[in-house]
Amino acid sequence: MRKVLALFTLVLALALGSLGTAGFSQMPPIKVGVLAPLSGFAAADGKSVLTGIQIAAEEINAKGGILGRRVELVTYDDQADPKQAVSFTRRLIELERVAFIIGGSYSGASLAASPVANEAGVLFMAAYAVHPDITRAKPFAFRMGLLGPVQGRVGAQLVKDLKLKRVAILTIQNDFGRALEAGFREHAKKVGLEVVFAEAYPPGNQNFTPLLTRLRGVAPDAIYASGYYAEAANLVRQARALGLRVPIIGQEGYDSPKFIELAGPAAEGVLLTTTLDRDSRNPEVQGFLKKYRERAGIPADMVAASGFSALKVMALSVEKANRLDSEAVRWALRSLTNLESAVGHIYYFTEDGDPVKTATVQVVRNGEFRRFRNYTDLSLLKP
Amino acid sequence: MYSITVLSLLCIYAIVAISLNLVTGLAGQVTLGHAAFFGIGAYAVGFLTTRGLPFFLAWPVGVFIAAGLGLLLGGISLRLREDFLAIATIGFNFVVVAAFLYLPYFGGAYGISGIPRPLGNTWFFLLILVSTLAVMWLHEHVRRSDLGLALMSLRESELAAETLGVDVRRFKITAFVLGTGIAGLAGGLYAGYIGVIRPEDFGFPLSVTFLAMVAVGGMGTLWGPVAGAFLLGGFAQAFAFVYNYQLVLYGLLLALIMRYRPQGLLGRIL
Amino acid sequence: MDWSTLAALTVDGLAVGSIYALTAFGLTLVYGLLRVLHVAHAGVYAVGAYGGWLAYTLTGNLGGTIVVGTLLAVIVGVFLEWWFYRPLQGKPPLVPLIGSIGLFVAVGDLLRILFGPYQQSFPVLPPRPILSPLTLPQVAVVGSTVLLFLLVYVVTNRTALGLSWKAIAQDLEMAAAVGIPLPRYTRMAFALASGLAGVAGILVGAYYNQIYPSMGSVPAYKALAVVVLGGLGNPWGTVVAGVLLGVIESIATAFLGNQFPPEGVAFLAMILVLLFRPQGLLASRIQG
Amino acid sequence: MTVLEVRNLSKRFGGVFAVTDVHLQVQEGELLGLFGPNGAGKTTLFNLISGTLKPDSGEIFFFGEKITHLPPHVRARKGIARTFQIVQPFGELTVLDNVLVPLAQQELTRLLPLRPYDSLARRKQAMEILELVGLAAWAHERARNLPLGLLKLLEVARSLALQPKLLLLDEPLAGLHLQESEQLLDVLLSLRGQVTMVLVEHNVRMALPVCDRAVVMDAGRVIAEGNPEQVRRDPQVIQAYLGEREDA
Repeated sequence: MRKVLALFTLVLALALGSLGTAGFSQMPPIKVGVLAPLSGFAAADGKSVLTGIQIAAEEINAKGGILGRRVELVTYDDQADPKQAVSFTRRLIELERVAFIIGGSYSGASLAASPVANEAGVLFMAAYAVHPDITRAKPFAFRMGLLGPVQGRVGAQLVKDLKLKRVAILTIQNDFGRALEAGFREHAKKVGLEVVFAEAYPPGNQNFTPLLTRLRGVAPDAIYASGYYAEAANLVRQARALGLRVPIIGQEGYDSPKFIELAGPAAEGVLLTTTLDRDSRNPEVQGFLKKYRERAGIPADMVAASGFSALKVMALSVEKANRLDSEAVRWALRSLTNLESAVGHIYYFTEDGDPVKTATVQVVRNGEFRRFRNYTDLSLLKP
Repeated sequence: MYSITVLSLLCIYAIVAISLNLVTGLAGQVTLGHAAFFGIGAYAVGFLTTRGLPFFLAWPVGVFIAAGLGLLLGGISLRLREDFLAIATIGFNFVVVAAFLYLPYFGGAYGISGIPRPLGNTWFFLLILVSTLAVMWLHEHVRRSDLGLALMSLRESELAAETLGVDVRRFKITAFVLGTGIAGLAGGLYAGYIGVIRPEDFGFPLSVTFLAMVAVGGMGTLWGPVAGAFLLGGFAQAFAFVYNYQLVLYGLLLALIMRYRPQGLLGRIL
Repeated sequence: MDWSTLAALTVDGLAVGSIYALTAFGLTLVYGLLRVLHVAHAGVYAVGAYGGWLAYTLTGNLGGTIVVGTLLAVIVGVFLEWWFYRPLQGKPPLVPLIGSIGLFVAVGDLLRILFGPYQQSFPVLPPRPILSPLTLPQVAVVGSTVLLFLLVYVVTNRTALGLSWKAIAQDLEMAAAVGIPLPRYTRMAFALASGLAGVAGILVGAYYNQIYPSMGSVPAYKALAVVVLGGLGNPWGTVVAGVLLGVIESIATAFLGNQFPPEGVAFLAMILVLLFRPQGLLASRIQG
Repeated sequence: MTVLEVRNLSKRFGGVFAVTDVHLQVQEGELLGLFGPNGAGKTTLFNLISGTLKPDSGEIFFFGEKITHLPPHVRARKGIARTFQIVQPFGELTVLDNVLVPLAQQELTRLLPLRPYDSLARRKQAMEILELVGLAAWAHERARNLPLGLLKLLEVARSLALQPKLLLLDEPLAGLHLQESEQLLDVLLSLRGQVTMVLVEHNVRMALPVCDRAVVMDAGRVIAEGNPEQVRRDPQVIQAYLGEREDA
């Protein structure tokens, strides 16, 4: 019986192997788990991140895969829901036996998934979720994006560097917004900015006119407003319609071609802190931007680039460790230094698994994101 | 572990569905705010255990608070009938979620993460399983008791019930306290299960899901809510292979079942 | 705050409130006739927005946009009445409610599958100032709402249709007994409700320059609150409540911001209204 | 002995007086007929006596005890039972279970009455009552499946299960065929003397002769009172109601 089974397995393996791309060895593919919110309220980001990850997988496979093995993505739709994320993480680990997991979802789902993966000793790489607890005290959990507070700090530094002083804060009322606000306020105090107005608004809010009307009354020098591109587009449009001409500083939530499309002319001149620098001369970035546009038909956003980079960095770490063992890959990842990714120059990963990396400020000019300046100051960027 | 993980969640759902059935199925009080009580149980456990209180002390506290607020909602239910009650419970749900979000102690938008699990995975699953069986037993015991008869009588006709000696007000409140307390119990288990809770995890959509579990399975029965919990709770896992169409199928399932089998899959009532 | 600011906020609130009124009107009309909470109404609203957007991107014609969007919404709404709500008449209200929520979810996700998850821009109404502080979108939204409701008022007060609706809303069995053909009239009510929702969807999409698959989520529950404040099943009460809510929201947000949970406060108010003034906030029934 | 006494009872709905300054006494063992045209306030009066409505003014006494503000379930436990003009069955429950509800009233005073509701003793008691009204064969049928005539019997059966001292019958014969009416009337007459009854009935021709005493209401007021024969001849009554109706 056992012999028959062994023979059967062999035949199956041969059959499957011959189906794969020529050039790959007969080894089975490496399965990579992907969690992304493909339906529900976060579906737009889910689609972006998945596309980014798919491009990375194709790129890796075109270059011979990881350790000579093809990369195969196993994708589940967690709907940005922690409950689904937990079950799907276990499923990826136990049924699909994935080598590692890319978390392409929001903070809530990633917060629920990362301890599960960590406990099972499976590497988890959050592509763009900002909550600090996703990686904190979890040796197997890493992050590709900027931590919320770090990005908030960069925003405050930008205000300072623009030689502006009185700033109004508008925060989206969720963990993303709160993390940014905390970092912004902390650094604002340090560099001597004056917060003259602070308000929060619920996610999905469309009408900003009332808040902006009052904001206009305090005549700030700049507005620091967090939110995702859909909210941001309304915010910016309505601010300009009210005659607010001061600089508006956003962050990576704005980083989508959709922001420019929805906000229209009002988007011009808006600054945002993010990690995808369209004017980078790094071929990694330019190659990704080009491939994404070809594949998706629209320009890439930060979320897609983060997914792309997350898989690329994981692949690199596995290559460096030269085996799939999580412990070995983890140390390989931690030993990566000065890495050029599509989402910034990564100096290194901290003990918690968060990247210390450059941030970029992009400005909307002629309907496109352009580099305004880059931040490379380590004291600012360290978590 | 995967099956235990999924089953744990399904059992927690089953507990909530059964608890909701006590209120809506047996006593006929439609509530669309049950997630709030589930959330209260979860927040109590999350809040207390992350401050060092052992799970088994925090858990009953959650049940107690949930039941206490259930008393309040029960009081509200005395003044409102049917649609008005349903809408008021929606409002109640929003108010509770707003409290989670705005009261400074509950972590605001961050929620509470790093909630410790009191037992190992297997033992914790056993705890959930035993709780589920206990709640199922309780449900059946209530249904066959004078209490159950009183609840069903007020569901069928409040007017007749009260003129036949049933203290309608008291039994409505009893149903709410019992149902919401058990929802709190399930919420406590959920907090330990998931480890991270945020205000939006207990919003109105979850209340809808709970009510849908009861309605799809079959109201007023024991196995109806359990089946509904397993069907709707397990839907995402079962249909993961068509991930792009999961949600639309889910919505259609609800609509089709209500359209062609309004009494629910296992229900006889209607 | 000065008077011009207050005036600007009021205008903003009127625009938002108009949209509430347009959406909630249908909900309350349907409730009055069938005693069901038609949650999928918010899905019809999204369908209208997408229909309008599709027509606009294909033809660039404003009239076509409104006609196509409204028509599509009416078709979907009437279909739901025929296939879903009518057969479930007489069942406990919970049954159509749950199914309606399922339909709402399905419609939203279907839109995502068909048109993608991203927000789409819908630049029909560029935010041009017309007569400061008025802008083109505000004028368009408030103006079309007033026009539509005038039309509806005439229809419901000058024709047999409105009279029959009133009869049905008051006593369904009695209306049937005196020979009012219920299915035809409730179907017409659905057509009107859905048409208004479709227009509301288009107006919202244009007002904020974005439409997206889950755009019905907020009106889905907000309309409920409006309907309650206006007195469940009382259409003109709902219109007043919707406009009022828009203005109050706008002014309250400007003055108080979100220091208190806005939804929490709004729903707390709703519970209190239900408990102490279940007939709605308005003194007497403003039956249309 | 006076079972029920109503003094100066008034109830308004909006601006409309449904019951105005009504006085009424019911003596032990009698069968009192309560008549009057539509909208006379008969059902409102029943609702006030059974407690489902609260009066605006006036008092109600039951065996000398003031019960004006007691909730309906307490009045039920004291022995006031009633049936409804529009039947109110517990539709999803079986006929037997319908009767078991009032039989549970002792247990229901506990905080958590968790004993099984269908103990053998209680089932037996319920079956006896069903025998009495002739519903025994239907005991295990769901109430909603019963025709109207049997539902009216069920209402009586449920009321009897309260072991009432006063039974308020709200148009028990309405909507029934002749045969059903006779069956129900037989049941009621068989209770005569054991239970004090107040009968509201539209079918005056059938009901009036069996009453011991009759009270006639019109527009919320009592306009006549006396034995059936006196009432029948009362000109006010004839004008208000009887004259035209009896010929109809």
